[in-house]
Amino acid sequence: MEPILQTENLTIRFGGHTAVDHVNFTLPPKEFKSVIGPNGAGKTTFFNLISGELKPTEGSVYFKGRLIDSLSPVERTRLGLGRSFQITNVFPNLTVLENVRLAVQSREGVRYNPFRHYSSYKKFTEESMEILSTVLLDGKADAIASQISHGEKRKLEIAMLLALDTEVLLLDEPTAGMSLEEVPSILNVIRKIKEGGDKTVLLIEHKMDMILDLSDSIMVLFNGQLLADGTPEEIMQNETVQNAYLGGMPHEQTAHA
Amino acid sequence: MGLLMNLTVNGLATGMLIFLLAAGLTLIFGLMSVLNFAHGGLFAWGAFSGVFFYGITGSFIISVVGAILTGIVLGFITEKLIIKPVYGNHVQQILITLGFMLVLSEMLKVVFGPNQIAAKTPDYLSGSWEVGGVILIKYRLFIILIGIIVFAIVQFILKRTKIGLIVRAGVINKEMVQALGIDINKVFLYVFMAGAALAALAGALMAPYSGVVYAEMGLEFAILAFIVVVIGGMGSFPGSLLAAILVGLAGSYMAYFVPSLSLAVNMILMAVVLIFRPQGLFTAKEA
Amino acid sequence: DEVEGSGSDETIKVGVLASLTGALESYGKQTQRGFDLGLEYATDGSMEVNGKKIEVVYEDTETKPEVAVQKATKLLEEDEVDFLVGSSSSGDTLAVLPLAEEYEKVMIVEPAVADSITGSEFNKYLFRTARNSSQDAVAGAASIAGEGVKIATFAPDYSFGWDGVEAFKNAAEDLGAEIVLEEYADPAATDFTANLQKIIESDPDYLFVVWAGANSPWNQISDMKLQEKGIKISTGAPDIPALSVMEPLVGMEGFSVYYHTLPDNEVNDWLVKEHTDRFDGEVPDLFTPGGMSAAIAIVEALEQTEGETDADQLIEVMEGMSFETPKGTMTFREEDHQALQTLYAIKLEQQEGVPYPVPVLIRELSPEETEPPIMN
Amino acid sequence: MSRLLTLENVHTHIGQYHILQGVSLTAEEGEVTVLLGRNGAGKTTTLRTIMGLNPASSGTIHYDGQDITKLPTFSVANGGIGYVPEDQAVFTTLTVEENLKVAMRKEDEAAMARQDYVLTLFPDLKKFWKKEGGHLSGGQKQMLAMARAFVNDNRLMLIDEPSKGLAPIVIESVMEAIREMKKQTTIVLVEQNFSMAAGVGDTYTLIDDGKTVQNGRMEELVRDEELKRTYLGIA
Amino acid sequence: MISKLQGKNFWLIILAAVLAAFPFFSDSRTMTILLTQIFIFAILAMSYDILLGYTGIVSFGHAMFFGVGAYTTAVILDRMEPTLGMFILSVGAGMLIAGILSFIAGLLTLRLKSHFYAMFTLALSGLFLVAAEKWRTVTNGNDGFTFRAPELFQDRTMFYLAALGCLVLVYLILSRFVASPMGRVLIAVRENEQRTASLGYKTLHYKVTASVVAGVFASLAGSLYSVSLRFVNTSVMTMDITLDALLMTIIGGVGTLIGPILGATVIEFAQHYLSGLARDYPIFERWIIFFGIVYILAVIFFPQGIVGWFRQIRAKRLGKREAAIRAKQPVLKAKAEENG
Ligand SMILES: Nc1ncnc2c1ncn2[C@@H]1O[C@H](COP(=O)(O)OP(=O)(O)OP(=O)(O)O)[C@@H](O)[C@H]1O
Ligand SMILES: Nc1ncnc2c1ncn2[C@@H]1O[C@H](COP(=O)(O)OP(=O)(O)OP(=O)(O)O)[C@@H](O)[C@H]1O
Ligand SMILES: [Mg+2]
Ligand SMILES: [Mg+2]
Repeated sequence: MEPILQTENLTIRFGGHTAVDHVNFTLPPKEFKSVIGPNGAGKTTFFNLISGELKPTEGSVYFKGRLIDSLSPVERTRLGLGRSFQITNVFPNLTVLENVRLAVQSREGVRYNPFRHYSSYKKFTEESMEILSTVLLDGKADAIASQISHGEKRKLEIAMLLALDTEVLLLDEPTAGMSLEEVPSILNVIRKIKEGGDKTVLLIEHKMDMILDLSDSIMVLFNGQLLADGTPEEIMQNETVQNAYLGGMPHEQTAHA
Repeated sequence: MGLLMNLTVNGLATGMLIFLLAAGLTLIFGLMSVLNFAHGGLFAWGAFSGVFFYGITGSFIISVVGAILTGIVLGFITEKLIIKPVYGNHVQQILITLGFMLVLSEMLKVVFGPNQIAAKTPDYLSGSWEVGGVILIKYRLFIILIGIIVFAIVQFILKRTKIGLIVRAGVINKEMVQALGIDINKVFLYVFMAGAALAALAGALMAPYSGVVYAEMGLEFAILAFIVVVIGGMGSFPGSLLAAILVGLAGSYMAYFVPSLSLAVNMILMAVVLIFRPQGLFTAKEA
Repeated sequence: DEVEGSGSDETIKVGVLASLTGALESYGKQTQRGFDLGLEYATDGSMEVNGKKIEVVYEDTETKPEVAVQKATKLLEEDEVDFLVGSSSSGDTLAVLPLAEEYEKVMIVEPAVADSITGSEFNKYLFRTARNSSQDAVAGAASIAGEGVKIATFAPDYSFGWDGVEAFKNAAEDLGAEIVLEEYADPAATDFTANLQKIIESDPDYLFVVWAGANSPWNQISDMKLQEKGIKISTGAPDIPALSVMEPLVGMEGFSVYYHTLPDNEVNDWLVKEHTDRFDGEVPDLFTPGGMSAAIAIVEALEQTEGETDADQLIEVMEGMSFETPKGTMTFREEDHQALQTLYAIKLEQQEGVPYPVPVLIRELSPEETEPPIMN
Repeated sequence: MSRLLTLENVHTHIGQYHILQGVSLTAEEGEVTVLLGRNGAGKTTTLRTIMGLNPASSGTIHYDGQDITKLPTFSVANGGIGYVPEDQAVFTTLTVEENLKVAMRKEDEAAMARQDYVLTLFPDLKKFWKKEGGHLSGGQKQMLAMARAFVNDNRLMLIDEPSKGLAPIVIESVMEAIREMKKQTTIVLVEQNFSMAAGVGDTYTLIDDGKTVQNGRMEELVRDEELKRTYLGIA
Repeated sequence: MISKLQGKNFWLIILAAVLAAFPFFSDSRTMTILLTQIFIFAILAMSYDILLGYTGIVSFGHAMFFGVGAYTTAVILDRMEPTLGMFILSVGAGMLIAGILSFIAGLLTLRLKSHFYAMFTLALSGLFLVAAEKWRTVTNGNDGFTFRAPELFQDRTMFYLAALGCLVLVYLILSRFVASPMGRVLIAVRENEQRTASLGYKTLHYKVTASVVAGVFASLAGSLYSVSLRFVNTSVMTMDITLDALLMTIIGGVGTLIGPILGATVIEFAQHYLSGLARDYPIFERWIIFFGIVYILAVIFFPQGIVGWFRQIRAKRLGKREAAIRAKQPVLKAKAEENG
């Protein structure tokens, strides 16, 4: 099967520092892959290179076999590469609903119409509400995005990605700061995406229990380099990962593995 | 040769004068990100009070000190009444400072009368030397000197103390700076007062340079100062200095070699810089 | 609409447009004072002509054309004025001219100077008591130009400067002078070195400067030692506040539109006396006599029509009308309604007790001598 | 042991919203008090209210025997309170070095020693000493935010979700550091990572809908499955 | 929601009708002219708000487009027959030129961050001012020139109605525009440009579109303006015009279309009455001081503009009534410029 996403010697340097270092990776369609690695390993940067936010110093990104190096983030999104952001990144003075609605509108390709009234697109609003209730935010639909709490913003971030409904989802620590109680329901959302069977997911997380629970495969970045790529079991056995990333891991999380 | 020297020296002096004018704005706009359209008003007040103090004391030094004090007092009032409520909001800053600019320049007429007033150069600074075909105007050399001194002092304060850092941090996140135990309001107040004092100083020095002060001089020069701050790369002191000198020299050379474009030289300079180096001459990367 | 005449049976209204705020404020105020005094003088204090009371309404144009139009319309519509007078800026005046035509009211232009007012933009309702750029230029030329004299000009880079230089050039060349260089500078520039450098290089006998506005080149002219290099400076003497910045030019020969000691006639004596009495010893300034002349012209015209305010009648008597002003006799030229008037060749001198250089009369330039070309 | 910090029935309004509707909590000297509660419960607002960033509209806050309810933020901080906000709030255009410099209240030897300690705790910061704060990775920003509070000699530390975005191994060293710090510093911690909260916490305060609903010792909570299920949704 | 919208429209229709009837009831020409000015500047301010309020772009060069319209109409009417047809042609031509100009300017510089764009437009409009000054054969420089208005507009009432008609039309077009899907994206760009791009919108297209729309309608305002004066000079290209548009927008409330209209009304009236007071009360001789104070007070008491203030009052009332039900009624906040 042709990989949906592939990189070739993907490299970026900031000044003297190589943040992503000749990474070659392939992602088969409909796979759920997690990316782990220490802080500053280059995970977010790797996402930025795939989504086009950053231009690589060297190397290439392929989407469904097609070279997409010259495409802008906008074009990549339209092709089907959607992403969420690690640092919350929403439209601060718009309502939660409008935030999501903008994503729905983009997915539907209603981009330039300057004449019709936006409220005539009723189904956009309905769909947005639905997505909001999936991420348990329907109660906040009318709140201004800058005024919701941190955890709620994280959910909004996910809602916007879901609304885009892209083939590939790049999730950057979607549950960071989310409350214990709510993580499971978000996990559920992600799991449903997985079970839906038509999406490919690339997930960055530091929560090992979650990763082990969801992933088909895990790749490990270390100092910008791809250290390992394999099944969850293989990765958990990897000594470097054990020592330099997980540490002692006395937690119940490892127990699952 | 004498010609080029002449153009260069005078362009340099003009540049220094513009630098002095822009220095206050570099602090206020560059560091604190306040769009202060009343800057020109502070400048004009400096000019008028300089002339006023010179008139009653006959001492140029006292007049400059008096102007600086005026600037400090006005800076205090401006910050407390006008700027404080609108930190962080450019749109409101434009409205309120433009309103205050109207008040300031019109108040000049109330206090000093509506007419232009002649400004005198002290005897020891007036006149010029002619050295091998190059005319060295004393007052301009004096301006160059003062410009260098001001640059050195401000640069020292910004580089060697925490003030510059605190102000920059405060602009990025005021709350966090306060949460670190710094009374940022006070710091902003002082910096603003310093900026106003610099504006007033520039005004007081400008007066003898052009020989006249008038209420509208504020707005005329404020735009020039904004241009310099932008070309220099917002908030960079060396950048402002360089940009000011560039503007001064360009004006001087263009007026001689391409006179038909001399009206437009500042605008062309700014447009070119913005297209090719939008971050300004002196900033390495886009902030 | 025809009833409007009934309102003005007893009173005649005059609307005066002037810049009472902003950069040209002092000009506006001079006009205002001059106009008030002029009415008083011309009516011997009765403020009446033929038994009709004269009422004046002042409006501030703020030196903005749209405000000038607004205010002029208000004067014409609401105050139903019979005359318009104004204004301090050429732009405002030009914007108002079509209204005078539309409402068929006589407008006295004072002190706007643009040639185009009595030139390309002329309409028959306007009369100008102010001198125009060309008259200034002719006067300027008359005071320095002569056979073989080399002259460089220096002016601000906009209409006022170009008009002035163009007119000066024609006048000076007619007198046999040679214009060796025309320099224009950004009026807001802080540094005029480059221009002055070029002027020095062109080595003229005279530098003729056309300048307006506060930011003036006088200091730098003296710093660049033009005079010491044998270049004589000449320009029009401005109003008193601006004279005070011309100290470096003491000794210069040029021309003046008005300075209170220059004219020698009764009207001026009255003006100087009344003005000093009323305004704390202040003497009338550059445009005060203009305002006065405008008032005198109106009263004179009304006397001739016996109080009739019909524009056509007024125009008929005003064309070619002569009247006595602080600057001597003025005459509205029939062709373009420009008042021909006396200007003065002067020299700037330092005088005891006066804090600014004083224009001292060299000779009067008669109205005939300064008559500008007809351009409409 | 004495009470370093006491909040009594604190109410806070932001604009027209009534966010805190009666928060009470205490922090004993030398202990770690953990604030728990679901998203939007008001934990962050509680810390901000203590700092004076969202001033309390009623109720009282006592710190070290002093009423600090109405004090301006900088005075609160100068009383020896360090704050690590949840959004890190690093100064983006300042370098790591400058970020720490701004934060340092006194640049004496002790402060330098603390800085050195912080840099051993977070070696990444040392590595990127001259890098602009805005260019750091998410986790590195988190480290910088903490380091900024750690370089000062604080008696009380308010830390909002330190573990967020950190690699497991770094979480461990942060826990280690907190245990270390406890000797001189009292800590109020907001934490969603229950294993971490349980690992360092001495007492807990549970906030829901802007109100304190439960106070107690951490050990009890760890044991009380019922409570955990109702309020924290952990089975 | 729907009924409220209709309610608002209802009042606007009434207001427009009253204004249309006004000259037939009042014979105050001053008022007619003042209102005409207000209509024209309201159009200008609305066009500016498309940039500032909706797309979050600060421009210091709006006068350029206003000036293009003013000069195009003036020159065409001056050189050709001053007929209505020529007028319409000139308006169209002005809008076309302004459109092309704003397209190029936008394309060149909208890649830049906001304040750079502001300064660039300042430079560009400065160059246009110089050009207008220097191209004397066409513009007659700073003295300017007068020209004849079309027969129909000689009657000020007719011109008043035409300006009102334009205002209503522009309002309708723009309110449709900002409420369209495209308009929504403009707002998104204002709020967070990079995020808008990552949702799949090409932000440059939107910014350029906003710039073109703003430029085109500013040109229309300029055309009307020069006809209202039957005169044009370089003052139409000066910073003053831009600042007027800017101030009207801010005073009324950015990010709304009613705001700029209110702002234009307030500023024009304040200016008119304050300067009028000077004749009767000597303290108002320096009326500009009071005018400046109006700006200062406006920021202090209506930081979100007049419209924002109304909204706040309504939100407060709603808040009190429905506090229990709708705990978190959104309040629209004017955008605080983010830095860094
Ligand atoms: N500036 C504000 N304006 C209006 N409401 C606000 C504002 N800040 C916070 N809130 C509201 O106050 C409530 C509490 O917010 P807070 O940030 O304290 O929650 P939290 O407990 O820290 O949640 P999280 O775990 O998600 O960080 C939330 O419902 C939020 O919407
Ligand atoms: N714009 C930038 N300029 C300079 N350096 C950068 C930039 N962005 C990232 N870096 C550096 O590149 C490295 C990788 O950063 P990245 O954000 O990809 O890490 P990460 O793996 O996502 O870490 P975390 O788990 O902490 O989020 C870091 O050391 C960071 O400091
Ligand atoms: Mg990351
Ligand atoms: Mg929180």
